[in-house]
Amino acid sequence: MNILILVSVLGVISLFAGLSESLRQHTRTIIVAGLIAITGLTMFTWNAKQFFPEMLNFDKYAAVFTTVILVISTLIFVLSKDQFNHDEIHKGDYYGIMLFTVAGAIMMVSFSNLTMLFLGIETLSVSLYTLAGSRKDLLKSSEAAFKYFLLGAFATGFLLFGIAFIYGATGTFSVSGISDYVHNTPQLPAIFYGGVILIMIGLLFKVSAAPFHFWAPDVYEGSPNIITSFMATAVKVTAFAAFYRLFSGAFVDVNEKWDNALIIAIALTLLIGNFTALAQTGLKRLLAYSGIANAGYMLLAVLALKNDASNALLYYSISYAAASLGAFAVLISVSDDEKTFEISSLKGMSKSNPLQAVLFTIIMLSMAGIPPMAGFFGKYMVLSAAIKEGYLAISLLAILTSLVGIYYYFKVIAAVYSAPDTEVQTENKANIVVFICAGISLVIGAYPDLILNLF
Amino acid sequence: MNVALLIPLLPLIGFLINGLFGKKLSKSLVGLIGSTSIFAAFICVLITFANFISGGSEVQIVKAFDWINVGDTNLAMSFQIDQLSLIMMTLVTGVGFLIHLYSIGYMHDDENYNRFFAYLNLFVFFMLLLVMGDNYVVLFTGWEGVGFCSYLLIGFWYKTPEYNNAAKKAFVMNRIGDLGFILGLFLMYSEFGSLDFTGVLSNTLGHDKGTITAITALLFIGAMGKSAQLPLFTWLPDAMAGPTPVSALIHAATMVTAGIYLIVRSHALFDLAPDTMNFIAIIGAATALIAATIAMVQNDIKKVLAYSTVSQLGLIFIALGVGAYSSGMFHLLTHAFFKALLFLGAGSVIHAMSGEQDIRNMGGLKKALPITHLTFLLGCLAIAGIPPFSGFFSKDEMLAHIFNVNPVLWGVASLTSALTAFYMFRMYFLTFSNDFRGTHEQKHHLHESPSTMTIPLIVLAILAVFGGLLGLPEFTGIHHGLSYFFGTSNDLSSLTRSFEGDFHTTELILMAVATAVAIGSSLYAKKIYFENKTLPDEPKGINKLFAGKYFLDEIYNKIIVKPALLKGTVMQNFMENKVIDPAVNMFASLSVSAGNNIKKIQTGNTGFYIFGIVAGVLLILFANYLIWFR
Amino acid sequence: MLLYLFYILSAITVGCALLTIFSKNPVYSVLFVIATFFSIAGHFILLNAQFLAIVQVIVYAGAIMVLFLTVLMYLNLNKSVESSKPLLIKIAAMVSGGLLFLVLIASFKSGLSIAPTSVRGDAGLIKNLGNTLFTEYLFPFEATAVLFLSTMAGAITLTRKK
Amino acid sequence: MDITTAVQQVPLNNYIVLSIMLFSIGVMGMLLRRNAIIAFMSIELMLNAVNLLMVAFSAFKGDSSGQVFVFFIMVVAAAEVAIGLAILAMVHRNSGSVDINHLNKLKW
Repeated sequence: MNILILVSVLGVISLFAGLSESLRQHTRTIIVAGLIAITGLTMFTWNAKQFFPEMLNFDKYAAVFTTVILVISTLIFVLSKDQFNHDEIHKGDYYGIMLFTVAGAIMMVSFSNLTMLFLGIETLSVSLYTLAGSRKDLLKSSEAAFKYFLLGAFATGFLLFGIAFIYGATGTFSVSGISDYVHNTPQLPAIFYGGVILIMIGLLFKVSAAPFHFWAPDVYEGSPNIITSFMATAVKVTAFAAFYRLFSGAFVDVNEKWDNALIIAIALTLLIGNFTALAQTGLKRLLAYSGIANAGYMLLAVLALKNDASNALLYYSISYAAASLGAFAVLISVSDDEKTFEISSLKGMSKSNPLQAVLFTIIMLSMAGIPPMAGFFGKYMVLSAAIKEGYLAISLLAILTSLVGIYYYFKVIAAVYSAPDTEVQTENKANIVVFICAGISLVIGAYPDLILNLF
Repeated sequence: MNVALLIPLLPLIGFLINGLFGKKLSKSLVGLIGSTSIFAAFICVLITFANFISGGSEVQIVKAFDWINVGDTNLAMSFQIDQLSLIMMTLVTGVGFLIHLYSIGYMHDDENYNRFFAYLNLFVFFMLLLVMGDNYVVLFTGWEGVGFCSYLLIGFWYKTPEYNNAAKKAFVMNRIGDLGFILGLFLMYSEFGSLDFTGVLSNTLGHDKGTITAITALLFIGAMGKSAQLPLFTWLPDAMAGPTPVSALIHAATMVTAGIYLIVRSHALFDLAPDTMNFIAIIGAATALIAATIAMVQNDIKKVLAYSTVSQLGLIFIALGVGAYSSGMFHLLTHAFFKALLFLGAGSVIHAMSGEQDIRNMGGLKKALPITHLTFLLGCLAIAGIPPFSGFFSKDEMLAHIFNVNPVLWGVASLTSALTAFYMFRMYFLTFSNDFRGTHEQKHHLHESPSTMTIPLIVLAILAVFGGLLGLPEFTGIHHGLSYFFGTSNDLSSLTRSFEGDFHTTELILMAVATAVAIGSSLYAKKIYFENKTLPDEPKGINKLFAGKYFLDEIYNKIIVKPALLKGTVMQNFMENKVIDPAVNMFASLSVSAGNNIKKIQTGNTGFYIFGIVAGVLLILFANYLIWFR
Repeated sequence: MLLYLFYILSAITVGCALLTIFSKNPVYSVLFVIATFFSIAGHFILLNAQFLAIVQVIVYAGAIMVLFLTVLMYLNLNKSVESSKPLLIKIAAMVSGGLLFLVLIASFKSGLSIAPTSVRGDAGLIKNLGNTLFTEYLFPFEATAVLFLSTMAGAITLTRKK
Repeated sequence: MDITTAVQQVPLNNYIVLSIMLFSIGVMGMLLRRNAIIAFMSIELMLNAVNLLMVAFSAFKGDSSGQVFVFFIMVVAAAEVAIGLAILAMVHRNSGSVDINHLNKLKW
């Protein structure tokens, strides 16, 4: 709760700092420093006094995911140097809106009432609609914002319709109230189940699971690189944390009523995400589809939530976010927002920038799930959680499609190590973010307990 | 700190130094760091070995750190030091060091010298993880790691697209194998609740037989991919696109034996699954024979050796299939010696010939490359199974065991041995004897390789000659070194199968037959390629083989050589080019075309997306409606 | 008597909603949607939710739809320039909408027969509503500030020309 | 006639059916029309269906939190429309059209 206020205040500060030209240059530094301080505060004060526990319950789960989101956001702010130079006057506004997105994300991971879930989702989404369109001079950015908005608002309708039915059945919006109702009612009415399914549809849209994934590739590709990296990492992790929190908090006891629907979605997500990624030539779009595919694996953790798969979800989220953010950091370092960056343009990176090539390889290996990188254990844990719960067929499909996944990640690695078309100058530099992300992928792969013992 | 922990650490350090700072270091320093790290690891292995023996040969588990420790999932990064892993560690570091040493000379002119050594060190690190791990996850980590390094090293000279295709093929085929392996592991986990060697292999009682068969079959599919067995073998010959030391280290001596190691390590499971064992023996026999026939019609010096490797691995798999694990391990060792020797010798030849690999353009290299020639000859004698060289002992031990179980398989294996002797000497004579057939410049350029390259050849030659002493046959009265060594362990003593009753006479007869066949084949090869100077590129080459005047030649020709040559051509054309490669390519292209089709639903048209979402909602609601209100 | 009122209002609601989506001219659509919102406000009064009925008129019919109209005029979209979709797609759209209706009704069919447990008609009175909003729901009420701030900044940045 | 009986005169089922109908009309509008403004209005129809359902449940449960939620939905709808129309204006400036099918540069 304090964290939420601090992040929002930081956003307001950023809005005002953007007004003055001299302060504008330092806004980013102020924000990074502020976010680091807030992250530290999160870690030390997570069990402080709660003010509205029936609205926001800042428990351990919330604290851990808030920390993850704050760390990712900090890294993205580090990365965002020179990213809003096209619209100098509104720099402060964009930073501020990004911070409001983070505030929405914090609401989503710590809610204990559907009202806060809804407001969190909307704060996050409405801010993202703006950010997706922040390259006003580029048609593709406008197109991305437009598609995101139209489809996002449409999906919100389904989410709300579901919430209305849940309310009609239970008479409450509180997660624990719904849980109590489920416990105490022998014969749940059909409107309850229908409500669960509709809520699930709304959330599946937010996590970009098929068949509600259509917005993701287009929005990811059209948005400015820095915003895409934000959507692919922090926002995706948030959406999953919220999904898991709601379903494990309220609907865990009726999971046999909704797991079939989820299995359909996971199967479609895995197939569409992985196979379409195979056919991509643009790096950003490949990462978008890989994000969809990864959503499929993360949904396995939601599927297995009966046996507390929050560990697996957290681990997967961190490993995926690190790898994805690292990949986007590399993308940002080699391309701008205007042109589509082809995978073949990576050729010769091992010559022109060997250091970055190596780090990028580590990141891609982690994405592909090659041990001992973090990605392998992420997949291992969600799969073993799902298998333990008896979801064998879908786990088998996940293993099969992950092999397809390895193919396209290796395509990227192969491009990195191919001979350049022209002679290039060698330089050894990599963004600090690439370093950190590759480091995380390696370290938590070699020592997963760092993450796993958090809960 | 336990010395054993240093063993994988040292190559890793070498990799880090060469990988991070290699650009700034001089070439000699890079080579020195790369080789020294492996040599130091080798010394550590020897120390561990000595400690192990003096410590009463007790299995040690050396834990580096806890990997995952959550709830009931416990995984440690820990190493198992026992007879089996020690042998593999000695092999990996010992042969690995020699090949590193060799690479200093061989790769000297390459601009990516440091990258090469970094990859090679990384490979050794992962290979050590593979053989040292005390659970299947560490093993799998090494397994994937060596695969990745192999992929990098095959495509090392990445400028030619063909090389990248080879790397891609190796990649796809290994994925198919890995799929089997992963599925096997998950099945194992759900059956045993553990992936530790002790947790799985000591609790084999009371499990469903079908499940065990399924697990072992899946593990064997993994082994098929890594150890290049039918039908997943075609990547190995293509992998010869990489530098020769890589072929020697990865594709002959160490990585391709990982599948064998996996099966020997899991023998407690495989013993319970006779169906899988039969399957392994049959696949091994088919691979051995087919690869040997294909090797007979190859003209690329490295391709001959590659198919020979596939064929020898097939022989080992037959032995594993009949339960003769320790004989398989014995042959794995001797094979590593002489095949590494042959590859390095071939590398020396290629080096001298300025990159030429076609044996039809060689000949008469005896004088120009005396050391290479001599060591290569010893290698040929060893692989052909001519006494008293190492290959003779290991191969005959396997053959005896195979005969004891199934004479038909023995027939196949013996035929393979005969063919082996033939094609090896064909290659030998075409390369080293008669007159030089290359261009004038090549002739002018011929030279013996530098000492960093010849010393490893000599050391390996010594090993190839005397390696057989590790396992002299039973009737000599001398303890079989390897069996005795395995016998000192409770878990591994069952690796050794002893013969029932009095088998010595049979064994002697078999030995005599095998020796006669090997010598006969070698002499026949000599006759054709040395005395008659037949060249394989002549269009009617096969017909010219009939020039032999003697009756025995005629029979030999009609029964063995001609059908084998024909079969080799047919096999290569049919199996490789028409069946296996297209099938593998089909997997890849089918997936890509599936992707190309699926991506069309992403039309870019928002109206269509809304339709898609509504269809999804209808699908999910409808599915649920059917489920609830049935 | 109230039941008849409900049916009349429902007919207006559904009719105006249909006219909204079928009108060729966007301006007519806006007018019909305003009529729909008014009829929904009528439903609210039937349910004794006077406060929401007022807010519905003020926010939806007053603010939101005026915004729509402004943008329509500003972008000069008041003519029916929209090229119509192919007939097949139109049919598909109708069928999908109809199917959705049927599937939703079918899904909630058994829920429809459940009688309400405790009816207390005064839930919508301003007194009760205010009590809930400013005690239990105070925090979300404050949290909407973040949403609005973000929206305001976003709308200004997006529409402002360089 | 007190308020409670007055509210009860219309069965809850009627509201549920009406609400589903309105929601489906909103979805149908999204599917039918290519004009983005009308698509936005369809979304508003869907949200109003939710509002109606929520208020009906709230009245029949005698619980005012449902109506507070409707209040939040209205707040959010206003915010969404503001952003949506801003995006629409931007798209119109960049492409000169508000036809949702004209924007298909990003695909595959």
